[in-house]
Amino acid sequence: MLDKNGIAKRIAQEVRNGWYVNLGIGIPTLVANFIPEGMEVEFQSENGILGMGPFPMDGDEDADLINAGKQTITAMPGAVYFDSATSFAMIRGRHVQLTVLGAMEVAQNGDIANWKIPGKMVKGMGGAMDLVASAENIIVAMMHTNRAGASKLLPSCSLPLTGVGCVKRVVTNLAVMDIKDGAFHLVERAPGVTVQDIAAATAGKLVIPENVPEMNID
Amino acid sequence: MLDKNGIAKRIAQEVRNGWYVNLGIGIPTLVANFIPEGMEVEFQSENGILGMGPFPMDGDEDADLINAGKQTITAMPGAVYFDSATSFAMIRGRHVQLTVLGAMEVAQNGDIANWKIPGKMVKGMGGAMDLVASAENIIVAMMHTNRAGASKLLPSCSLPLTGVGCVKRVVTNLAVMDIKDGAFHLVERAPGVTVQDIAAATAGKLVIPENVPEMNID
Amino acid sequence: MAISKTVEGPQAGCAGVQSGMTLMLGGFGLCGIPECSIAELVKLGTKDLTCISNNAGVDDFGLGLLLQKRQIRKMISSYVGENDEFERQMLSGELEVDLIPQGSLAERCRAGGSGIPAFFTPAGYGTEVAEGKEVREFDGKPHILESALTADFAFVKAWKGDSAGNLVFKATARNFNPMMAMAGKITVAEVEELVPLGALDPNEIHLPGIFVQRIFQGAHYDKRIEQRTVQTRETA
Amino acid sequence: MAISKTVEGPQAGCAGVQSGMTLMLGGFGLCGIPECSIAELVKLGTKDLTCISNNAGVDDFGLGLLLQKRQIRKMISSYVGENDEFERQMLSGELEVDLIPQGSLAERCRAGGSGIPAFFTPAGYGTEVAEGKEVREFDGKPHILESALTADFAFVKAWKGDSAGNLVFKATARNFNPMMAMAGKITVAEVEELVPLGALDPNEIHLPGIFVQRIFQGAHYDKRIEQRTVQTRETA
Repeated sequence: MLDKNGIAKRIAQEVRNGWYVNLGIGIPTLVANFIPEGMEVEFQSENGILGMGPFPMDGDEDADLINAGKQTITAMPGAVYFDSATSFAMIRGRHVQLTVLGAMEVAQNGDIANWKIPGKMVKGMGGAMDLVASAENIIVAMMHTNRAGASKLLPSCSLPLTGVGCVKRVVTNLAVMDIKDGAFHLVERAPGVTVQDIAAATAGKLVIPENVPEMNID
Repeated sequence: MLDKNGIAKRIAQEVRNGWYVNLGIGIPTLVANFIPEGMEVEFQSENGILGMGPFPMDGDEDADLINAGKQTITAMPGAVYFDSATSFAMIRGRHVQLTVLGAMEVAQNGDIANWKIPGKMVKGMGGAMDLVASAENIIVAMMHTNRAGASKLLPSCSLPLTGVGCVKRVVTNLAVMDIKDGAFHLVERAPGVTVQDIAAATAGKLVIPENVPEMNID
Repeated sequence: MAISKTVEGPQAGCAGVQSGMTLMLGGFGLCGIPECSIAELVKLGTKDLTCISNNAGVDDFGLGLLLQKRQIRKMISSYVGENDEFERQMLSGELEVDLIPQGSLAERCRAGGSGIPAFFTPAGYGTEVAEGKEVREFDGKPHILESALTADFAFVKAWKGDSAGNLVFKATARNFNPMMAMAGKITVAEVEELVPLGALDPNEIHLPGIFVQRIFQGAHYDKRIEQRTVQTRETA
Repeated sequence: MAISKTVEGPQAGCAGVQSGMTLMLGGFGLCGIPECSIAELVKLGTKDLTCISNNAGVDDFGLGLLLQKRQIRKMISSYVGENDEFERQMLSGELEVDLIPQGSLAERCRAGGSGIPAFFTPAGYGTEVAEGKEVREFDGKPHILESALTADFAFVKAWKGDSAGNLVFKATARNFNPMMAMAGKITVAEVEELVPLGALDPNEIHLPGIFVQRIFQGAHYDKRIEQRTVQTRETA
C-alpha cells in the first residue's frame, strides 16, 4: 500500500520529457518532488506562472509570488508570469499536456466529482472544471476509499460532477487503473497489495487482466 | 469649399478632452495635426499602439514602429504597444471614443460602404468593419461627390456595405451633416458654400433647418 | 498629449460607488488585491453590492472586511474557502453566491471588456454550471455558451503605473487584474508606485491605460500571505 | 527544468511543412514578419498552402515571395493591397481569397489557441462577411458567430527569445504574432536575438514559451519599410 508520497512518486513516472504539467492541491503537488533531475518538465499554476520552482528559503518568501494553492513559491530560470485569461487559454487550448488532481469520486465512465458535497459548505470549483474539460491527459491521485472505508471508484458518481468522461488514469494507494470502455482496467498493484484487495475496494466495474504487475517505484 | 486639411480641421473640433481616437487612412490621418496644444487626446492605431506621435525625423524611422497605414511613426510619452487582439478588444469594447474614417458611400440610414467595388480589385476591409460596428462616435470624412461628380450621400448604398446604421456625422468639403431618423440633417455649410450647393450635391434625403451657420475653422 | 487619470487617493478613487452596484475586484486569494480601495469601500458603507472576484478574502482581510459589515449581497467567484463569516452568511441565506469555473470567470471578464457578448467553452459541460445554458458540439465535443461580465466599477491593484493609467503588475499578483480592468465601466487602479509619465517602457506595459479611468498610489500595503510555505535553510 | 525548443535554423524550423497545409504567418504589412521562415518556405517549394496572415506582403518581399512561386492556393487576410502578382492570381482564379475583418481575424486566432471554438462579435453584421453565419442579438444589438482558426504551422517573429520559447516583441512588430503563436499546432518562432535562459525577466515576457515548439535566431533581417514617412530636420 502506498502513502501519499508513494502515489506522487508513481505518478511522476507518467510524466514525459517536454511536458507542461498542472498539479492540483494536495497529493498532486508532491509529484514535483519526484521528477528525475535533468528532465525537461515545466509546472504551470493556473493563477499565472509557468516554470514554478520549490518553496522559497525561509525569509525569501514574496507575497506577490504564489501558486494556485496560495502557497509561496519560487520561479525557475525560464519562468514566465501571465494573467488568468492567458493561463486558461493554455489550459483550455490544450497546451498543458498533463493535469494531476484529486477527487472525491471517479466513475467507470471517466466522470469525476471533486468540488461539492450537498449539504456541506461549498467552496467552489476553482479551476478544476476548466482543467478536466480540456486536458488531454488527466490523472486522478487519491485514496482508493474514503475515510468511512467506502470505495471512491464507482459505477457512477453520486456527488455533483466536475467533469464528464474525462479521467483516463487513476493512481491510488492500492493500484494504477486505466478508464476505458466503461470500466476500470487494473494496470498495476501497489507493493504488497493483492488483486483481491483492489477488487474488494472497487465498487465500479473492474477489468482484471491475467497479469497484474506490482509497481516499481524505487 | 474645404480642402482636405479643412475637413480635417473641422473634424478636429469634434474631439473632446480625454478621448481616445482612431484615425483612418487619408483625410482622417490629418486630423491629428489640428488638435489644440495641451488637449489630452491619445491616438490609437489598430496595429498596436496607443499614444501615436508625429512622423519621425529623417533618419530616426524604425521599421518596427508603424501605424495601420504602414507609415513610420513615433510614440508619445505614456504610449503603449500591444498585440492585435488587445487592440480590437479596445475597439470592440468601446474604449475608443471616436473613429474617423473615409467612405465611398454613406446612406441616409447611417450605412457606410468603403471597402469594395464589385468588378474591381478588392483589397480588403482591414479593421474598418470592426471599427464601424463598435465605435460610439463615427465621423466620416470624405468629399461630398466622387470624381465623376456623383453624390456620395445616398438614399441607400449601392456598394457592398462595411457597416449598417452606424454613421452619426459626416464632414465633407461642403458641409457638416448629422444622420438621424433616416435623413441627413444639415448642420453647417463650408465657407462660401450655399445650402443650394449642398442640396444639389446630396442624393439622399436632406433636412435643412431654418438657420445653417457657416463653419468657423480658424 | 496623454490623458491624465491621476486622482488624490482612495476617496476620490471610490467616488460614485453606490449601494446596489456591481463591482469587480482583482486578485487571487490575498495576492494582488486592491487593499486601499477595499478599505475605502468599508468606510463608505455602501450596501447590497454584487462583488465579482475570484475569491472572497479571509475573515479579517480582503473582501472579508466587506462581508463583516454585511455590504455584499451577492458574490460571483470561483473559490470561496477560508472564510467563516462568508460560510455563515451563505448558509443563513443572507448572501447569494454564484460559483463559476475560474477559466470561464477570467474569460467572461475579458469578453466583457472586449465587446464579445458570449463565447463557447467546454468547461462545466455536464455539470451544474451548464444548467440553463446552450450546449453545442464543436468537433464532436460539447461546449456551453458563456456570457460576458461587466461591472459598474472595477478595482484593480498594480505594482507600478503612470498618470495615463498604464499598469505593470508584479509576478503572480497580475492574475485577474488586467481582465477586470478591461471590464469595468469605471476602472480604478491603485498602485504601489506612481511613476512619471514616460518612465514606463511602452514595450513593457501589461495593461494599456485606455482601460483605466482613475489611478492613485496606495499609502500602505499589507500584502498578507495566506499560506507561508518555506524551506528552512538547514534542511535545504 | 525548462523545456528546450532551440533548433539550428530555418531549415530545422520548417521541417515537416507539407503541401496542402494551413500556415499562419505573423506580421502587419512587412512589420514583424517571419522573414527567415518565409525564405526557407520558398526554398522548400511546398505547394497548395493556405496562408493565414493579415496581409500578403509586397511583390518582392514577405508573402509576395511565396505568391511569385505559386505556392499559395488560398489566402485568409484582412487587407491584401500593394501586391500586383496577388491581384493577377486572384483575378485569374488561381488564388482563393477569404477576407476577414482584422479584429475578427485576431480574435479567431486567439480563440483557436485558447480552446474557444466560437464567439459572437458585432463586426461584419449586415455585410457579406455575415453571409451564412448565425446572427444573434445581445442587448438589442445584432452580432454574428465567428469560429476559431488554427494552423498546422504558425510562423512568428520576435525581437528576443530564450530556449524555453519565451518571446519579447518590439513596438508594433508584435501585432498578430502572439495570437498566431497560440493557434499553431507547431509554432516556429524566429528571433533577432536568442538570449540565455534566465536572461528575460519573467515579468516582461509577451508570449509564454508554452505556445512555441521551435525557436531559432535568424541570420539576417531586412526589415523593409513600406511607407517611409519622415519630417525633414529643417522643417520640424
